[in-house]
Amino acid sequence: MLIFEKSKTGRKCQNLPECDVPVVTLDAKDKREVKLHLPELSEGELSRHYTELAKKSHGVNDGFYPLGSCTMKYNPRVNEVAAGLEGFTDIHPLQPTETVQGCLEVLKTLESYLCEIAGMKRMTFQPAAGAHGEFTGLLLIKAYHKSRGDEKRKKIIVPDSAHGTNPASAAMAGFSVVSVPSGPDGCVDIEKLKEIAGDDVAGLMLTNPNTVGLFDKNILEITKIIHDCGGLCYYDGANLNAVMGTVRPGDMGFDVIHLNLHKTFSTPHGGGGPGSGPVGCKEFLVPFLPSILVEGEDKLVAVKEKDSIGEMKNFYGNFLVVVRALAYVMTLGKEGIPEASKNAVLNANYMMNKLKDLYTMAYDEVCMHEFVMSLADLKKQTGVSAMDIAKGLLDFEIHPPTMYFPLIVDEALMVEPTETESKETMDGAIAVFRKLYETAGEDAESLHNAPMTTPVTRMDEVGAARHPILRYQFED
Amino acid sequence: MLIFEKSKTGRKCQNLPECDVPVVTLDAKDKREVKLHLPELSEGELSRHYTELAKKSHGVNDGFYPLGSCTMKYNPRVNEVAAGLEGFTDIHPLQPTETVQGCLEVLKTLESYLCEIAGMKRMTFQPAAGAHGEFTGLLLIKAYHKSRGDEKRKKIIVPDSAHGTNPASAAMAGFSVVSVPSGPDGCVDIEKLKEIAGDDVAGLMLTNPNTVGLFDKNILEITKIIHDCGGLCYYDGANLNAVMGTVRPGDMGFDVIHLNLHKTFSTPHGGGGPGSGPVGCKEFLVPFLPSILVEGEDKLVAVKEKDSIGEMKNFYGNFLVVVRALAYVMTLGKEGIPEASKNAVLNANYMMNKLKDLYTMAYDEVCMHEFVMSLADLKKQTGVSAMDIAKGLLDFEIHPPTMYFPLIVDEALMVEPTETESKETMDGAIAVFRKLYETAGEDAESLHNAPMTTPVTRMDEVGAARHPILRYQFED
Amino acid sequence: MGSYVPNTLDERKAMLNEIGYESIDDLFRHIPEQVKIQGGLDIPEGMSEMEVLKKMKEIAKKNKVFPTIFRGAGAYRHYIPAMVNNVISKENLQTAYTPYQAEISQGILQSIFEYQTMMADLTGMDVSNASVYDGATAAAEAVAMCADRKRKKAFVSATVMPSVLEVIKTYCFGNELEIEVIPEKDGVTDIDYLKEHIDKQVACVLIQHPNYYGSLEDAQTIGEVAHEAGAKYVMSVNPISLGALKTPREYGADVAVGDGQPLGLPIAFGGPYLGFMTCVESMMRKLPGRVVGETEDYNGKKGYVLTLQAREQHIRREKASSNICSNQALCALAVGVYLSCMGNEGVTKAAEQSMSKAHYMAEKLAGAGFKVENKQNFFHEFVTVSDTPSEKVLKALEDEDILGGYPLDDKRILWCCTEMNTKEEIDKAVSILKEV
Amino acid sequence: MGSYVPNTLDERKAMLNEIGYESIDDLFRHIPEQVKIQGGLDIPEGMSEMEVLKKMKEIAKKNKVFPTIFRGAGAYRHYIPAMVNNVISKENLQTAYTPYQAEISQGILQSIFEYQTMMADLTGMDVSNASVYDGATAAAEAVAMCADRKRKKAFVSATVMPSVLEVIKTYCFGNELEIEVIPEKDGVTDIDYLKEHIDKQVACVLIQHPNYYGSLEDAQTIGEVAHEAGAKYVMSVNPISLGALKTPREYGADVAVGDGQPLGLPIAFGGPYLGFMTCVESMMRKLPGRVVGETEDYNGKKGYVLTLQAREQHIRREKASSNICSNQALCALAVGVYLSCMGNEGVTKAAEQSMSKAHYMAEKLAGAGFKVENKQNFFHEFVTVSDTPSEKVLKALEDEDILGGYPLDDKRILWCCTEMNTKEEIDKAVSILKEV
Repeated sequence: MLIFEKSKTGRKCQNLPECDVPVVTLDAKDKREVKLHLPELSEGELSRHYTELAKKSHGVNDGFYPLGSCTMKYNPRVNEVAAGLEGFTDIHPLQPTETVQGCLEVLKTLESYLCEIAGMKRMTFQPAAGAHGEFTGLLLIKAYHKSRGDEKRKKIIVPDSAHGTNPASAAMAGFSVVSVPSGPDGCVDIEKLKEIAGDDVAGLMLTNPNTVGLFDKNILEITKIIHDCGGLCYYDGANLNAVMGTVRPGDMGFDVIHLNLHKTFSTPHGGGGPGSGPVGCKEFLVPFLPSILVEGEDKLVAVKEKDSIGEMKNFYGNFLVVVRALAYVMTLGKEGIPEASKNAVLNANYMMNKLKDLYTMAYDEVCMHEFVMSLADLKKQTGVSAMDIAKGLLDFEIHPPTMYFPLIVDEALMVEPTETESKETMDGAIAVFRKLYETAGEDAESLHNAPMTTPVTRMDEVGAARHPILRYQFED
Repeated sequence: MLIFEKSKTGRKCQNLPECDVPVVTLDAKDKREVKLHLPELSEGELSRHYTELAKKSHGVNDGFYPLGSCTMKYNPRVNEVAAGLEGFTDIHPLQPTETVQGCLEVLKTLESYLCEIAGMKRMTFQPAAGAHGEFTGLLLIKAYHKSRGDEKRKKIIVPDSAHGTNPASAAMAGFSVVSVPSGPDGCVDIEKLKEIAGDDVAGLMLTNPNTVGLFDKNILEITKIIHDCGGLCYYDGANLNAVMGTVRPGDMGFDVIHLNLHKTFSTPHGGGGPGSGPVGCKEFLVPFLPSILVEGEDKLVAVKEKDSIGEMKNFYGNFLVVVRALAYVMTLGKEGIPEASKNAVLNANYMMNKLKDLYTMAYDEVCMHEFVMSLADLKKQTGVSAMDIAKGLLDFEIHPPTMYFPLIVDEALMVEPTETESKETMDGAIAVFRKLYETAGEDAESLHNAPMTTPVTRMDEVGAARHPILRYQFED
Repeated sequence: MGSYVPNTLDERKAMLNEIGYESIDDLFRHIPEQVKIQGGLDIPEGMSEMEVLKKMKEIAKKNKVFPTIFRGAGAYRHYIPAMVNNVISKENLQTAYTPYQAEISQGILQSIFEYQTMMADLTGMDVSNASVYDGATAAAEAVAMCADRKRKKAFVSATVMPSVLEVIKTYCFGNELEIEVIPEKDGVTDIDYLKEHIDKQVACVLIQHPNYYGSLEDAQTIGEVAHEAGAKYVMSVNPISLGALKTPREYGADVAVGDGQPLGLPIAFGGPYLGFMTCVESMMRKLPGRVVGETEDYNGKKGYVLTLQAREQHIRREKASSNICSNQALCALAVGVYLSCMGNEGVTKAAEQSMSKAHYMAEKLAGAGFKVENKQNFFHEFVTVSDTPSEKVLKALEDEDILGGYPLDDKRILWCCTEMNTKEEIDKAVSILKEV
Repeated sequence: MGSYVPNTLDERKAMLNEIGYESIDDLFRHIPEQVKIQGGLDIPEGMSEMEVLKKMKEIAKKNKVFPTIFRGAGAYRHYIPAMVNNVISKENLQTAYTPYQAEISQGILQSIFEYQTMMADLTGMDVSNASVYDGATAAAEAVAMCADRKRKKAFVSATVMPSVLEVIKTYCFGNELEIEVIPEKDGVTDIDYLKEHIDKQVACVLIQHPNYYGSLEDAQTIGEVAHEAGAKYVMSVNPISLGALKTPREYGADVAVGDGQPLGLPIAFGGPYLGFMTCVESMMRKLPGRVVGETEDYNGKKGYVLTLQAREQHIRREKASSNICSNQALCALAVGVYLSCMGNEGVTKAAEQSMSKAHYMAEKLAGAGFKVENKQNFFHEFVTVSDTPSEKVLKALEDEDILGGYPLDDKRILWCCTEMNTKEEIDKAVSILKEV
């Protein structure tokens, strides 16, 4: 039941006192006339309403969550305590510098750690999410070329396996997108890349390991091809959890990157956000960075680059998310960071190996932090699709892998266990995957009808898009 | 699965740093030799474990909770925020007085409010629960008689409808218990009381409204009978939610009382505690009070009475529970307190009236904050017992009323809706009650087997008591 | 060193054995040696939870928490009901991903649907998205959604919050739309200038209302000018003000945007906040970002799903209406809880009290020699001019633990009041300023 | 005025109508007028949430939070993992009643069963109850559970925490058992006195170990003396010490009690804490308080219930083994979470570090002229004697935001260290004391 349907006129919580100064009223010209329809409930009813909504949601604590490309690792509690400190939550963004030395220290400290992990010179925390980071990074590339009078560079090269945000961000930044195909090995087709590379190329966007979970061995050659043609290399940090502490994007030849603090650095996803997508770059791009950069040792100050592309957002980014990520990196430290990624890779390989006799792996070789299965054969044989298997998992309290991505794999399921899952949890999930495979052969119908145990069954998404109902309609 | 079954040797959370001073070791004489078997889990697994336990629990937010005599009202969030303030949680109980002025103010302020509500002179917050308060109050009575050399008074009179803690507390305080029967109207049988009253009576324990939900109209006569024979009157505050702001125990003639902050004053029950059972008394009993009393205006000080019965507990009671109750009384204030109790009574009468055509009310008259139904007839007709109806409610996400209490009503169900429930919630519950009554006639068997939808069905309690397994047995 | 990896060294070895590897490093063997880090990361060693928390508390203590705040300028300290934090701390809501799997995400989806309804209602619009990053990016996205092949220019008033204007410009550096700033006149948008310069190339006119200086614009007229030229009308509004002020829809706007921070989010050194975007129905399919819609499941049971995904990047890729993917969902949840706690009466009260207190303070400050510069009526912010240097004024307040208004320059200060500022606080601040 | 009543005035009226009453006051008509309050309660008017929280924050600020604490004496500041608060804040656990309805209370019941197992394991005993109010009432209940018709006297050492001794005496004022205090000799229990005075009337001997002064008692010998006389042996212990020290069972105790506060509960001006009670199997049915047991449901599925209720007040009434009803269940949950977070290694570390730091500090203080009085080995508390008045010593520390030890008298101070006290803090405190 919607909260509006529970509302009764006249019920309320009592949060505010009465006014202690003379009440000022507005002229009719500016006075609201249309009625407000906010919910009216007592506090107890309200509290039950949100308890009910929480029960109908599935978080990381509710079970295995191997959602590929999303790095659904455990969100540590200490991060939440740190982000809840009054000394962070109750600070106005425009307070005098000497009263925000702690906030500046947070930015400065995490910047130095993440730059070391990424192999970058400086970093801005202003971007609020991965896609926002991509857009920021691409504007840096655009500004760079512009600063050199090299304005003919209008193309951004994106592999066909890339996250959908890559081409969308490139378009937003005013570039045209050129897709470079993947070879049969799932990696960038070098020859095709060479063909595309030219003096109209502004840059390349790549994630490595890529979205099929493979580390592109030719990475140094790839970045060299781009550099040689005068372009810059952008690293999509969505998959950094595979290699942090082992390989640095900067050392692979990338000039600008974004990281996803809400994936790699353990901050919660919040049902879709807030995230944080800090953008780091090599020294020659620093002058174009947006937002503040923190300088100084004892007395910290915030400075702005004068050739900056400009602000990407009000203030300095999703600060409380940054606080959480700092607590995480402080906790793991120099050994813990590579330990996390190594175990992420071990877990993915373990699961892949325990499934590959049944399920067809899109690329049957050592994977990094995730792997992609193709259910094309299964579908052909049984009619059971990737979607059906995914929905079948829901009845076992397992969040499904990412479905139908990357686009280059037919009937794809992309599995990312992360390092915070135990062997038992994976063994349990492996058993479920195997059981579903069996069920596909024996009783395909039951999987077409899955899930059965959830608050609702499969939804009519076509109907939703065709006749959009995007809000509750009040009677008056 | 028990947490011990999830434990794997070598897994851990990392909460403590390494030691920064030379490590001291114990002689063999005092060194632990037996192995520890605490759980070893990663933080993520631990977190999921407790999420799982929480899912298998039913709190006030999970649905209607009309548990008679327990006053399961909504537990306001602001109370929790107040009790979580560092300025309360991080204060050592033995800090110098000038550094705990805030804590003393909490005690002093709530004491003054509750004394006004109860009609008492002073109050101690040391008792940790209702039963602890009863024991404290009875020791005050004992000390009083002793101080007057009146040591022959060995009897405490308790109605047959009383909470079980009353006689148990009296026994702990060294008294013998004399039960006074209830009349057909559910109230104290005055004639019988007169017969019992005598110079061997130390006092009477009573709750009013009583456990059948009725206000004993003869209350002034009752307390007079006791006073006339030289005894004192103890008020069990479990049912104060019916009358706070309307009637004061002190004005009914009671000399000493306890309140349940975790019932009447909205602090959470915690799955069984911590509660808080402050004891208030009239002026002549103040010299016997345990623990500290706060005195002073600008500079508060803690004093102890020199004729005190002594400490009932370390320090000053369940302080953080007291903080919550203070926030509650501050919120409601002089109008809100009686408003709460009046609506508790309205809600109970509403439910009773909407059920009494089907269910037999133990006493068919205006009730106070709760009412008692007798399912004796239903059981005779259908075989469906109070227990069966209670268990049937579980399948509708309603917590059952108190079962088989008070003892003077056969097949009793005691319903206390509280004031924080809405009409809709009660209407929903009424419908369920009515439906179950119907089911009893049509399909008694299904109710014997209820509940069906809970994590477990009815438990073998006899087996549990006969062959007690009170802990997990480790293999080594 | 802290670690959240459950598997012990023995278990890792066992897993490797099972899959035929000797060491974890073998799994990385195919990575070219020359890109591997040599000698480990140059960051400090990990710490125990006790040490991390101690350190974080020390860092937080280096910030000054002002118990009294008269500063707004884009970040507003309103009262946040205890319920808000309680709800957004629930792990099932806090740790979930974007609700792609509708069957196990009805709670989150419903909360967004409720948020959309409330924001549409508050702004008087037909539809709302599920949030964007903040008020500035909402404004920039609104400009983009109004543009089409023929109309590639936006008029933005000089009286919008400066960083919002900057963000719009940055976004337009990307999408290559042209921005023209409508100059300020007497503290509000210069309508004459707009009338004179607007033409058929203009995609939209965007103003902020109340504007950066707190003043009410002639919002009705500006909308009429925009519409006459065939342009869309975008209003950036403070959502709290809508408890008292006309809705953007009533003023004639096609799109309403703003920062939702005042609705239950802490000031938190600038984030996370959230941007809201609502619009008239005809522009629904141009609205960027996630949207949740109502539908039914296969059994006919009502439920909610992410919808209109055809606009989005994972389907449309470079043809998407925007690149937004992660948004500020948990902040939208917080807003939903806030608005539900406050209800109609509470939001009206917050608006009225904020405005009333600002007017009270303005009057008192005027009495203390701080001339109020706003020529129009203002909401809960206003600008004073004084000969006393702003720095000196603010220092005097800071010494008494009061964060004064935001210094616009050496003489002008932008003040803000909310329902959190008591009369007593205001009187105290003014009495301090009388001594400066 | 705040209110948590949902029903509006109209709804209340409608409800009254339905059941045939005119006003709520009619429902109170049968209450005699002469007992009704005239003129309303004399307490302040209610307040909004914003005001209440502001007021509570102001009150809390009147307390001084010491960042460094060297005071124990019954309340110990150990590190509390973030998980603990997270779990006990979950509403289904926090707001539930005592788990009478097992079918919907398996989570709480299981958590108590786990707590019982951990406490039994920590103390080396067979069974544990589900908690009593605190360490003092646990000691008093233990004395009562050892008594029978023939044995109505308890020997309690003078070296137990003074307020524990007081509580035992208060309880015995009730149940009329006789208490004899075993005197202290050289800071520990005078065993010779005990040997001389113990007889067949003695129900139990109770000591605290480490005792109030931090010293280790000759716990083994005392147990032997008790058992020789046929008395039970009760040890009150600090649970953290059991990460290093012998268990009560190893020393020969029949019953172990103590305060669980050090295991994850804040010092919180003295409460809520919890008392634990564990014992050997033969005394199981004498153990007061709630107990959870394992059993099966009708389908044979394993589960948990409150059990051995025949001992309890709601069945036995005046024959019950104790009157305890509400206990400290949520605190027991906190202890379970704490012990699970810490694990074997963590609890051992907390014990070792607390002890090591106390010994380090004792040595440093001795070097600064504060003579350590303990003649026996001590755990994490110790007593110093000095000619400098205790008040002066503690004031010097307080001025530097350090809460020093607890002053036993003008010359003697009882100090405490835990893993929270860093070497740096200890060195700083000692250097301040060198200047006093």
